[in-house]
Amino acid sequence: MAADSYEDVVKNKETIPALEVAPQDLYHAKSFWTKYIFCQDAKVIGIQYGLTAVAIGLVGLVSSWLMRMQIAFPGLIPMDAAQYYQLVTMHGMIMVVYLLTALFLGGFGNFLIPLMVGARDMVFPYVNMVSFWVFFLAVIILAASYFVPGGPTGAGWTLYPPQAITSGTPGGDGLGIVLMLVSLAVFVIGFTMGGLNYVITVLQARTRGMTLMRLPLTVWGIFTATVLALFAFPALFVAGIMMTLDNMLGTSFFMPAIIQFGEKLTHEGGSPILFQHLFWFFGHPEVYIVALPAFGIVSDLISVHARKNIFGYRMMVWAIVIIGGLSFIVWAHHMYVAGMNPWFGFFFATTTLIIAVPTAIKVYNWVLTLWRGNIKLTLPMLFSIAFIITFVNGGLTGLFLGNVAVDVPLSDTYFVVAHFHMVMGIAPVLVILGSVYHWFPLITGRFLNERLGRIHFWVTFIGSYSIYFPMHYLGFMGVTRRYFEVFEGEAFTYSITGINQFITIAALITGAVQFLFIYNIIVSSKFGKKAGKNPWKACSLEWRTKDVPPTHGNFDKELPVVYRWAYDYSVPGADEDYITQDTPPSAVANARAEQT
Amino acid sequence: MFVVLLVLIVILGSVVFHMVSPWWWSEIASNWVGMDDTIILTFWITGAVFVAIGLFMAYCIWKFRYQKDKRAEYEPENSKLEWTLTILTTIGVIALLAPGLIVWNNFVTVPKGAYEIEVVGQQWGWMYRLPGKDGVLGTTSIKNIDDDNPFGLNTDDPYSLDDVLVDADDLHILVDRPLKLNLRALDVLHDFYVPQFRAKMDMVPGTITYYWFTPIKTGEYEILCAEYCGTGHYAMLGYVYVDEQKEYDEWVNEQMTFEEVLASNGKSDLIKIALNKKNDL
Amino acid sequence: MEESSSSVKVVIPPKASFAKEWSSDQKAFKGVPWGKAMMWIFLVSDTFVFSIFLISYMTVRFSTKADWPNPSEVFGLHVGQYNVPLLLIAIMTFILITSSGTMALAVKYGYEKNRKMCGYLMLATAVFGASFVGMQAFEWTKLIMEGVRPWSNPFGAPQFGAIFFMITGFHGTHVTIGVIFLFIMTYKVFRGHFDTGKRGFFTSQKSDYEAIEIMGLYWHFVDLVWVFIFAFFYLW
Amino acid sequence: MAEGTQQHPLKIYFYVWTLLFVFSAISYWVDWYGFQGYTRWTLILIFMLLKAGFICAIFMHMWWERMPIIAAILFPCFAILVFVFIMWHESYWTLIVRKIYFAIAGS
Ligand code: HEA
Ligand code: HEA
Ligand code: CUA
Ligand SMILES: [Cu+2]
Repeated sequence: MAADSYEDVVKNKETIPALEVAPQDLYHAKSFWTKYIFCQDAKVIGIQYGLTAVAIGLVGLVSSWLMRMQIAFPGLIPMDAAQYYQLVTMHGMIMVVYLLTALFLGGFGNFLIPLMVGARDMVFPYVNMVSFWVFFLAVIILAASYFVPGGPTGAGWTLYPPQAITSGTPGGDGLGIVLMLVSLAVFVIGFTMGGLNYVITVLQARTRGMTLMRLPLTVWGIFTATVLALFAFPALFVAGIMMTLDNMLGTSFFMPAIIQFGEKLTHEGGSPILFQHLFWFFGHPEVYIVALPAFGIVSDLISVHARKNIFGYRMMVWAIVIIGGLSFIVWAHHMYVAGMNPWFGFFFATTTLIIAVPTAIKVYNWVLTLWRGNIKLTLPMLFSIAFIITFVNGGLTGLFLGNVAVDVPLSDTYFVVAHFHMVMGIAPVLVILGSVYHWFPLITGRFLNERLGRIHFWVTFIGSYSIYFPMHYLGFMGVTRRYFEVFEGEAFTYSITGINQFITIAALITGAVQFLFIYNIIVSSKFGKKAGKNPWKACSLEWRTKDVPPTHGNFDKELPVVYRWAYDYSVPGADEDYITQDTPPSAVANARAEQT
Repeated sequence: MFVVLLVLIVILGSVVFHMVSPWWWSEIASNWVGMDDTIILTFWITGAVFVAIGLFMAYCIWKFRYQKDKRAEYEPENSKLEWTLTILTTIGVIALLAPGLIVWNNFVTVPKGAYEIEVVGQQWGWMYRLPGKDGVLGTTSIKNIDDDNPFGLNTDDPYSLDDVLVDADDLHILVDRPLKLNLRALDVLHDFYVPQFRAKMDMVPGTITYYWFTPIKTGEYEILCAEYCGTGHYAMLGYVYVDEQKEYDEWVNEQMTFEEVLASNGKSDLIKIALNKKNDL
Repeated sequence: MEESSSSVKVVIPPKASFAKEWSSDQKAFKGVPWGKAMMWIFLVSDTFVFSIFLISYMTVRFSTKADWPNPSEVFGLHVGQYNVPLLLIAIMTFILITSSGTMALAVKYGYEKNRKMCGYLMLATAVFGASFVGMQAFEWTKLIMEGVRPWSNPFGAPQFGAIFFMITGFHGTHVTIGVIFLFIMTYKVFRGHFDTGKRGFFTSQKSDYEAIEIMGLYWHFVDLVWVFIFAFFYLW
Repeated sequence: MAEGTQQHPLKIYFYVWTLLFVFSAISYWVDWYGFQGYTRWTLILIFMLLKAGFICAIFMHMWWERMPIIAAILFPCFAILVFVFIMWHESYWTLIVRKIYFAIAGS
């Protein structure tokens, strides 16, 4: 057919490319139920995901308070070892899977992808809606495990067998572990439905002129993370099934013959290390699943608020893709001291450190975007700066752990805890917070309160940095993680009580200020300052909708046509310091043409 | 320009904290100085990168702060700069990795002269087994474990009879002799970890893992279980005593061999079977 | 909400431009409808599920010291006085391949909007599929009667039973789901939904023969998985 | 009608169909005949891959798809191959250790 019109797309001529994607026939809500509850609008689904994730996330947050209280002031809050381990486990699992994964992919993914690629909705809104409700069910199952006899599982979020399904572990011989596994399986099913939608929407439903290399990095981050998730979650799913069978039917996939408390169990010949491989084949991509969206979003925040194009866009895209690809062949760096075939250490240490190179490129490009920018220190910008610092810090400690010989003394100590909180517990969380400030005007049409926001930022950043930076040094001393109580015996050179108390107090304050943030969200959504259209003067399409906040169907009668990348800030010759993606070249005739 | 100050404080504060922190590793008591050295090297390289990035960022935030009538520079990419940085980073990575891999190679290859001890972990305590006079540990099986045979030794294994069984949380080892630890678990994962020795390895039920080291200082060291193993994980402690030969021998002599254990339980028939096997050899 | 002016065109770039297609706008997979692309990606994800099942099977089988039963004996049948190894499995294999063939033809006639042929072939596929499930049920019953359990079996390594029930069970579930949808699709074909573009009950999307092709992808995938299970579990 | 539909002659389907039957028959015969060792495994693998290849290429029409989608489908499978390779070594390692240290079957 019209082969020349294809050339037009490539050459960025002003002619409007032919429409390849059939107009989407959206389902129109007819009642309260289909409008707000079983809604098929990706934006509403995104908000539903977000609220559910934050709600269960608060359980994780409160768990961390209780844990910290026990570590620093044992006995102040009555708790026994079993309860402590239940808190640790639920804290870890909730934070990683049910909060961050669901918030980034389900929440931000649903809200932003269709808007940013210029689509009316996800490609299969119905499936998308089901996806949320399945996720919701997973959360309910997870929450139910608090109420069964024996309580939730206390197996550690890594759920290593045999310990996870034996009676020496809280919840191990009751329903706790079963509900956890079922909940995860349900989560995977629900996520797959949503994830397929995000992937196909990005690949097959972009608006005219929107090539992959014109996508905002936010979309690239979420998209790649989703692809990772689609290929990594199967490992968790299968491992979960097999562990459930080991537990319920007495099969021996992961269970060798063991004798526990003098009683011989009937299992025979299974391999506990197999589970660890499966778990980390999922687990390592998983940590990038929560990191890549943060990478993408923060790139956009920095670019918008520094009024400068993101530096090295193409490198950024390739870095995301390469990190995603490599993340499937580094998993066993979590198992250096797990008793696997020792020769794997060489292979996995090498791949692990290789992955630092594309990550480094991303860091360089963020700071180089600041270079010669015109930096507005708005709240999203502040959070982005904080992100860079914490991420670099955490990433660099990752290099300690990735280097196999160095991991030997540090593994299973608080150094690891500090590493992953720095790089996962605060860096992406800071991005989430920043992006809420950034996109709140789009979601509600109002700004969040600036004063409260500043307080929130300062306390969160300084607080969380002072929680985790000192924690590394506990790790150097050899303080082991997952200890209900550390007896200060011969092992340590110096008392750790003081530092632990300091950390706990910092954690309490940092956690508490999040409630200020939530208060801010609630109040500002009603009484905040009106924002108007495109208050940050951003280029990307989500700000170019007919109404703000965008309504069902997102755009006006015609979908926008895209003529440039999403980073045309401060283009020489242009009147304004930004040119939106849908501005045709003729409208900004004097401006230098787009480069990429 | 509060933010610039903040960034500076965070960066420099981290460095200062690092220098004055009293929380630091205990003095090393094994041959794994290479691990410490690699950590120090990593500290230098990553520390330099951390400070450099932090300072650069602080400078940018200060220098390029928002001015109404100014425009940012328009520079989509600069491949020369990007490639230079990439190559520098790669060099940095190689500098970290190479020594690390060498140390790891030492760690997984046990030297010829090493003697062996088996460490057994179970919820929530330790047991040890020495190979006895023949220098070989007998084979085991979970199925053999009962009150008379807590280690699950195979009675039809001729090497098992002289194995020395230590059913206690404390272990004595020899100073300056390379030692290979065979690690075995009876129920769930554990991890035999002494901070001063630096080395650690999980013990996995259903298989045997190992590591080796040479203790270089006599003394008393605390054992921590480093792999989560259930409710009692935090209390799974013990002591290692690094001894000179004399004290070590005294300790060994106090312990019972498998043969003695069997005899004291009146299982002389089993001893007979084992001895016959031995004679067959 | 209709796009006002422009009608849908398929912009197909010159064939040899792999990079260009990736870097083009609107669609990375030119000419591939949404549903089909989605099914493909789902199948890749599902490939991971089955691969990991098989990898786990490999790992437990190779690392156990117990003897692995010889599948061609375990799954053998007595026919008269002869012991025929793997007889039922062989029949199941042939049936599944046959159903794959009918499915492929159904897709072909679907393309051609040949309602009758498409419908009959779909029906045949569904019936073959159902008979496969039936034989699997027979097979399970037989093994259970012989004392094979997920936790133990009389022939050797206890994982044999566990792996068998788990993998064939998971595959069987896929087949069963496939059969159900095949019947639904058959009904829709015969009722002419795909010709009139009637809206689906759940999805409220217009029905289209595209659905037959998507169904086909799924069904062939189920057959594909069986090829691997046949080789690795029954023959190895 | 849907975009990107394809028309193929009936012949090719019957041709592949027959081939699949033949390959299955041969794999079955490998077992029947009682080949052992490497011959057996090579034969099984070859016929498995042939069958899988034909199903994918012809029945699932991958042969006629455009390169981007083929790449997107096949590329992730490399991760699986790495995983298989690693677990293969891992399981032999476990087996060797078990054989050395645990004399009685099981564990
Ligand atoms: C968002 C999550 C996230 C991210 C992004 C990372 C990133 C990295 N992680 Fe981390 N990690 C976790 C989450 C994450 N991790 C979690 C949750 C755990 C523990 C799970 C558990 O056990 O419970 C863990 C544990 C963990 C371990 C196992 C420790 C153990 O249990 O013994 C290891 C070991 O290799 C590791 C390594 C790395 C490396 C090398 C990176 C790299 O990707 C980092 C790359 C970044 C940089 C390197 C910084 C930027 C680069 C520069 C500024 C350039 C300068 C660089 C050079 C000179 C080379 N991590
Ligand atoms: C994203 C993941 C994440 C996050 C945010 C956190 C947050 C915190 N974690 Fe968490 N932690 C884990 C993931 C996370 N953790 C994991 C995976 C483990 C391992 C579990 C295991 O061993 O099995 C672990 C274990 C762990 C331990 C080790 C326990 C042990 O080994 O014995 C400790 C101890 O201090 C700890 C403390 C804290 C504290 C004080 C906080 C916080 O309270 C810090 C202060 C708060 C913030 C920085 C802000 C939080 C913001 C939100 C929650 C989002 C709100 C969003 C909106 C309102 C939009 N955590
Ligand atoms: Cu034993 Cu932890
Ligand atoms: Cu990792």
